[in-house]
Amino acid sequence: MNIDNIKKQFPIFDNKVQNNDLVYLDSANSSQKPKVVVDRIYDFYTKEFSNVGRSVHYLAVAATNLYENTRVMVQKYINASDPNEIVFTKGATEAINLVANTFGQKFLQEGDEILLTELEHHSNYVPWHYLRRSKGIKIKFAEFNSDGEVTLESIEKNITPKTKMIAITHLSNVTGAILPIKEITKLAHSKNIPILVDGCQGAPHLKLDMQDIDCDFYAISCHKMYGPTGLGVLYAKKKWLDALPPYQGGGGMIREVKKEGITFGDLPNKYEAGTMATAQVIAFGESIKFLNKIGIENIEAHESQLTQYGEEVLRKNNSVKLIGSPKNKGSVLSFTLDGIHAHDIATILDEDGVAIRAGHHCCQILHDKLGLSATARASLGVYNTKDDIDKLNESLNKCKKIFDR
Amino acid sequence: MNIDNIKKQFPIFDNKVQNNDLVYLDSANSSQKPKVVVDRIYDFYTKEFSNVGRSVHYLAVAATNLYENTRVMVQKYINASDPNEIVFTKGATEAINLVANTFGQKFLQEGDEILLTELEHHSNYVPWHYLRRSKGIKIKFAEFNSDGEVTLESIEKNITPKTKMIAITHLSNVTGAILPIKEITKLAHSKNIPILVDGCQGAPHLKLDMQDIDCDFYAISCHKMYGPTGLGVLYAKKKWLDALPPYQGGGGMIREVKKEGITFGDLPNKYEAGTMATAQVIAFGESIKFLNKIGIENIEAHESQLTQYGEEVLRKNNSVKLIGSPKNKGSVLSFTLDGIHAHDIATILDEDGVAIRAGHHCCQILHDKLGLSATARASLGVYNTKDDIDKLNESLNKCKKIFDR
Amino acid sequence: MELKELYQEIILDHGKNPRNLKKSDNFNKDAAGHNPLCGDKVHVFLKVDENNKISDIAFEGSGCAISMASASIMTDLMKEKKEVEVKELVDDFLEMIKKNPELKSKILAEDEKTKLMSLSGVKKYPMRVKCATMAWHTLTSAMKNSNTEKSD
Amino acid sequence: MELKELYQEIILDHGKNPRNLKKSDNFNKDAAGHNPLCGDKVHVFLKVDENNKISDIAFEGSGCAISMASASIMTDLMKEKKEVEVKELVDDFLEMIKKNPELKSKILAEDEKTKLMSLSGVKKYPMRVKCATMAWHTLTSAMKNSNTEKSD
Ligand SMILES: Cc1ncc(COP(=O)(O)O)c(C=O)c1O
Ligand SMILES: Cc1ncc(COP(=O)(O)O)c(C=O)c1O
Repeated sequence: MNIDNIKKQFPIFDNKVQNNDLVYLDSANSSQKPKVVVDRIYDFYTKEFSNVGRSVHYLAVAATNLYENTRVMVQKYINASDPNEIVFTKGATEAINLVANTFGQKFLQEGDEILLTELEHHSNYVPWHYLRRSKGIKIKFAEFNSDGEVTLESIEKNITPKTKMIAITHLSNVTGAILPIKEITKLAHSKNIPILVDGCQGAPHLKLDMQDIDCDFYAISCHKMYGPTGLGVLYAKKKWLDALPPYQGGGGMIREVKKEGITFGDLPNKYEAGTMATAQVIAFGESIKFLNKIGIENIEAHESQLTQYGEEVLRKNNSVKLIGSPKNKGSVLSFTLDGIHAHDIATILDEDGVAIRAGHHCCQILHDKLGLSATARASLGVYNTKDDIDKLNESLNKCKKIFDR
Repeated sequence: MNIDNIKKQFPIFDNKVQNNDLVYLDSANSSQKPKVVVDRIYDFYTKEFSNVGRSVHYLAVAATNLYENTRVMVQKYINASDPNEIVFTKGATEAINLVANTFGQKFLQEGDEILLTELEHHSNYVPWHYLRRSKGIKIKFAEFNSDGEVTLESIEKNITPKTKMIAITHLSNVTGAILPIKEITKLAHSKNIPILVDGCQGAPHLKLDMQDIDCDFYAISCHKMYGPTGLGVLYAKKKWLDALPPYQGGGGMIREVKKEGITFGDLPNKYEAGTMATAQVIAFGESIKFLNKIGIENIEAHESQLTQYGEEVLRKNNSVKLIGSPKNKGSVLSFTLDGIHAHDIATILDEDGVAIRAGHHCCQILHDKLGLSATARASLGVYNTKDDIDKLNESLNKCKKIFDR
Repeated sequence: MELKELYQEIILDHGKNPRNLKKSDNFNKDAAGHNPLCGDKVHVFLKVDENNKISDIAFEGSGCAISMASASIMTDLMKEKKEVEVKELVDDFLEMIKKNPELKSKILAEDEKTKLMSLSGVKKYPMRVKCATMAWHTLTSAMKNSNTEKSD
Repeated sequence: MELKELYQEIILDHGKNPRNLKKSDNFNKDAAGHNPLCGDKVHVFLKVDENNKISDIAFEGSGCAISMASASIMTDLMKEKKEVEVKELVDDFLEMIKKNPELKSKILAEDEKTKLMSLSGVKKYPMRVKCATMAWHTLTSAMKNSNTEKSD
C-alpha cells in the first residue's frame, strides 16, 4: 500500500494551513474526507437530488435505491446478517441514546444496573445517566488498570444479578486500549446480559464482524470513518429492533395513524423518523468503498506500525509522558508534557500546522482518576505518515523551548 | 426579480431527467439546492474541515466560528432575540420530538391535554402520541373546515383548562392553508398555554419574525429551505431552553461529569449532544444568504402569483378536484383526478419529467376525514414558473387519455 | 411507450371494475395488507373448505389501478385452487415480478397466464412493484390466517 | 512570532508560579468557574470588608498557563480594591480582551497596566480567550456571592 497515494486522495492536504503543511493528528475527533466522498455529495445534490422513500417519481426512486444500497453496503462491511439491522442516525451519540432510551423504557426497573467502564466517552454515559434519574437504575464502572486497559476480569467482577446491560467502548479514545469485546460479549451472554459496544473509535480502524463479535448493539460515527458529518449508524440485532419500542416519532416510520392511536412500520423504517440525512447516507457509501479499496487489513497494519513508531518516538522524548500502555493499542497517543498544560501545547503545535486535541476528550471520569484536568492527544488516520510523528515531536520540543525560557 | 436567473442557480436543472427537462413540483417534500450551498459543502470538506468546538487548532477554531456564525444568521433571519434560541437538530421531526419529550417530562401529567389540528403532519402528532402512552395525556384535534383551513375559532373551541400545549402547523402541506399563528399564539398566551409551530412549510415560503409571532417553539426543516439534508432548526424561547431538561446526552453538552452525577452545560450546548452536522450547518448559512439575496418578500410574491395561476389552471381542468381552497394559501396544490388514483397520476406524469408526490403526505388523519386514501400534490419552490404549471396540466390531460382508452 | 405496457387495457379494465370486490361474510380466513407509504389497503377474505381448497375468495380495499387490478386478477385465478397450488402460484407470480421473464407454473391455462402477465409492466417501475404484490402477500397471510397488522 | 506575544515571560512566570494560589478559609464570598470544554477550573475566594473592599483574595484551580497567569495577575491587582473599582477593572479587562487596544481605567498604575496587558496576546487566539477571562467572570460571580455551578 502506497501511503502517499492515499494522502493524495484527501484534498485537504493540497492546501497550506497558515502557511504550513497540515499535520493532521486529530482523526479520533473527526477524520478528513477523501475526494470520492465529497464528490458524491456534490453530484447527488447537483444531478440527482430528491427526497427518499416518499415519492414515486424518477429522482425519488433513484435516491431511494441509492439510500437503501448504502444500508446493504454497511451491512456487508460490518458483516451484519440483515440489512434491516442497520439504522441510520445523526451520530453515534444518537445511536447510544436510542438504545438507552428504548431499552430503558421497556426493560429497566428501579435498582437494575448498567455496567460501563471508566474509559467511556460521555456519549456512552450521559444517556444511561438519564435512566438513573427517570428509572432509578444504578450505574457501575469497571475499572481500568495502570496500562489504561479494561480487562475481562474487571468486567466480570462488576457483573451482578441486577446487571441488565453492559455498554463499553471498543477502543478507548484516550488510552487507545482495544477492549476484548468478543470475550466480554461471550461472558455477558453467558449471563443473559445484552451488550452495547461504542464503536466510534473501533469502526474506522479495526476489521468489524458483527456476527463474529456477536454483540447486541454497535454504534458508529460516520464522520470519524472518512464519511460526512451528521451521520451515524446503529447496528442492532434484529430481535432487539423488533422488541424495542420506536424512538423518535414522525413521518416515514408509521404504519397507520388514527386520532385514537398509531401503529408503527416495520424495519428499517421503524427507527428512521422524518426525512433522513439522504445525501450523507449516500456519500457514506463512498467511504465504505474507499475503505474496501484499500482493505481494512492494510489500514490496520499501517496504523499499527505508525502507532508503534509514535510510542517509540514519544517514549524517547524524556519530557513526554504517555497515557496508558495497553498491549492491544489503537491509533491514539495521549500524553502530557512536563509542566506544560495540554492547551498550551496545542496552541504552540498549531503554529507549526500540527493539529492535535487538548482537553479531557469527553472522558472526565478517566481524567479524574488520573488526576489530570487535561491531556494532549495525537490520533492517527489512514493518511498519516512517520513524518507526521516526527513533526509532532519537533513541535513538542519547541514547546519546551518556549516554556523553559 | 428575474426567475430565469434563479433557476440557473440550481444545477439540477442543467441536466435532463430521463430525456426530459425536469419539472420539479415536489418542493414541499424537499427543495432543490442552489449551487452556492453545494459549493460551500465541497469547499468546507476539501479546504477547511475540522470538528467544531472541541479542539484549539486553527481548522477547529475556524470551523467553530463558521458554525456559530450560522447560528447568528439563522437568528437574524427569523428575528429571534438571541442566538442561543437557535438549536440545530437533525430535522424538524427531531425538533418536535425534542420539545414533546422534554416538555412532557417536566410539565405534563395524566389527564393533561395537547391540542393539535387535523392538518398536522405525522411528525407533529407521533411525538405527542408517545406522551399519551407514557404519561396518560390526551390529544385533541382542532377541526379544519370545508376550505381546508383551521380557524382561530376552531382552536378556541378546543381549549380547556387542561390544555398544556398547542402544536400546530404554520402552513398545511396538503391544503396549503396558512394558519393565523400570530392570533392563535395570542389566544394561547392569554390562557397561559405555550405554542409550538411546525414551520416546515412556513419557513421556506413566508417571512418569519419570531418576536412578532411570539410563539414559544418553531420547528424548521433545512432541506426544504434550499439547505442540506440531515439538518433542522428548533427555535425556542430562551426561558424554555433554560427550563426544560436536556434531550439527548453525550459529548459537548455537559458541564461536569462524575461517577455519581452530571451537570449540564449552558446554551447553546445543552441541546447539541455529540458531534453536530458541522458541514450541513455551515452550508445552511449559504441557504440563508441565498434567500436574503432574493428577498423573502420577492419569493412570497412570486410564489403567491404562481399558486394562484396553478389554482386557476387546475380549476379550469374539469377532471381535477383541488383539495381545499383556503383564503390564505401557500405553495401547495393538492388534487384528485376523476377515477385515477394518485399513484397512477404520479407515474404517468413522471414519464414527462413532471415530479409530483402521491400519497397521504404523512397526513393520514386529514385524508381519512376527506375519505381519500391518497391525493396528488404539486408543490412549488422559488425556481418554478408558469411553464411548469402548464406542463403539469398537459400531463394530467395525458393521464385522462391513457385511462379513458 | 412503456406506460402503455404498464397500463394495458386489461389492467385498466380490472382496475376500474375490480372482480370479487365485496365484503364476504361467508369466510373462514382473512388478512389485511397495507402500504404505509401510499395508504393503499387490501383485505382478503377466503373460504377454505375441508379439502384445503379455496371455495370462495373476495377482497375489499382501495388503491391505484395496479393494486386493484392485481387483487382482482388474483382473486379470479385463485378460485377453486388448493392450498399447494395457491402457494405455487404466489411464488411464481412474485418471482416473475422480481426477475423471471415468464411465469413457470403449469397450473394456469394460457389465457389465464396472459391475464396475469399483464402485470409484468411494473417491472420497469420499481416503486410500483409493491402495488402489484400487496394482494399476493396478503393472500399468503390469509392462508396462514394471520393478520398482518401489528398493533402498538 | 506571535507565540512569543502570547507566552510572554510575565505570563510564563505567573503561569508557573501563580500568586495567591491557596485555599483561603478566611473568606466571606466565593465562586467557582469551569470551562467544560477543556476541564479548566478556578475557584475564587474573597474577603470583602465592611467598606465593600477586598481585604483578601485567593484562588484555587488548575489549567493552562494563560488561565493560571490570568488568575494570578488578577488576584494581585484586586487586593484592596473597592467593589466599584473591581467592577470597573473587570469590565475594562474584558473589553480590552474583546476589542479595545488598551486598558482605559485610570485605577491601575502604569506597571500594573503593563502586567495586565501581557494577557492581550490571546486576542489572536480566539479559542484561548476563555482561558484568560474565566477567572474574571468568576470574580464577578463571587462578588455577587452567587455560585456559577448549576446542579442537575
Ligand atoms: C408540515 C410538515 N411537518 C413536518 C415535516 C417533517 O420534516 P422532516 O421530515 O424534515 O423532519 C414535514 C416534511 O416532511 C412537513 O411537511
Ligand atoms: C469513544 C467515542 N464515543 C462516542 C463518541 C461520540 O460520537 P459522535 O460525537 O460522533 O456522536 C466519540 C467521538 O466524539 C468517541 O470517540
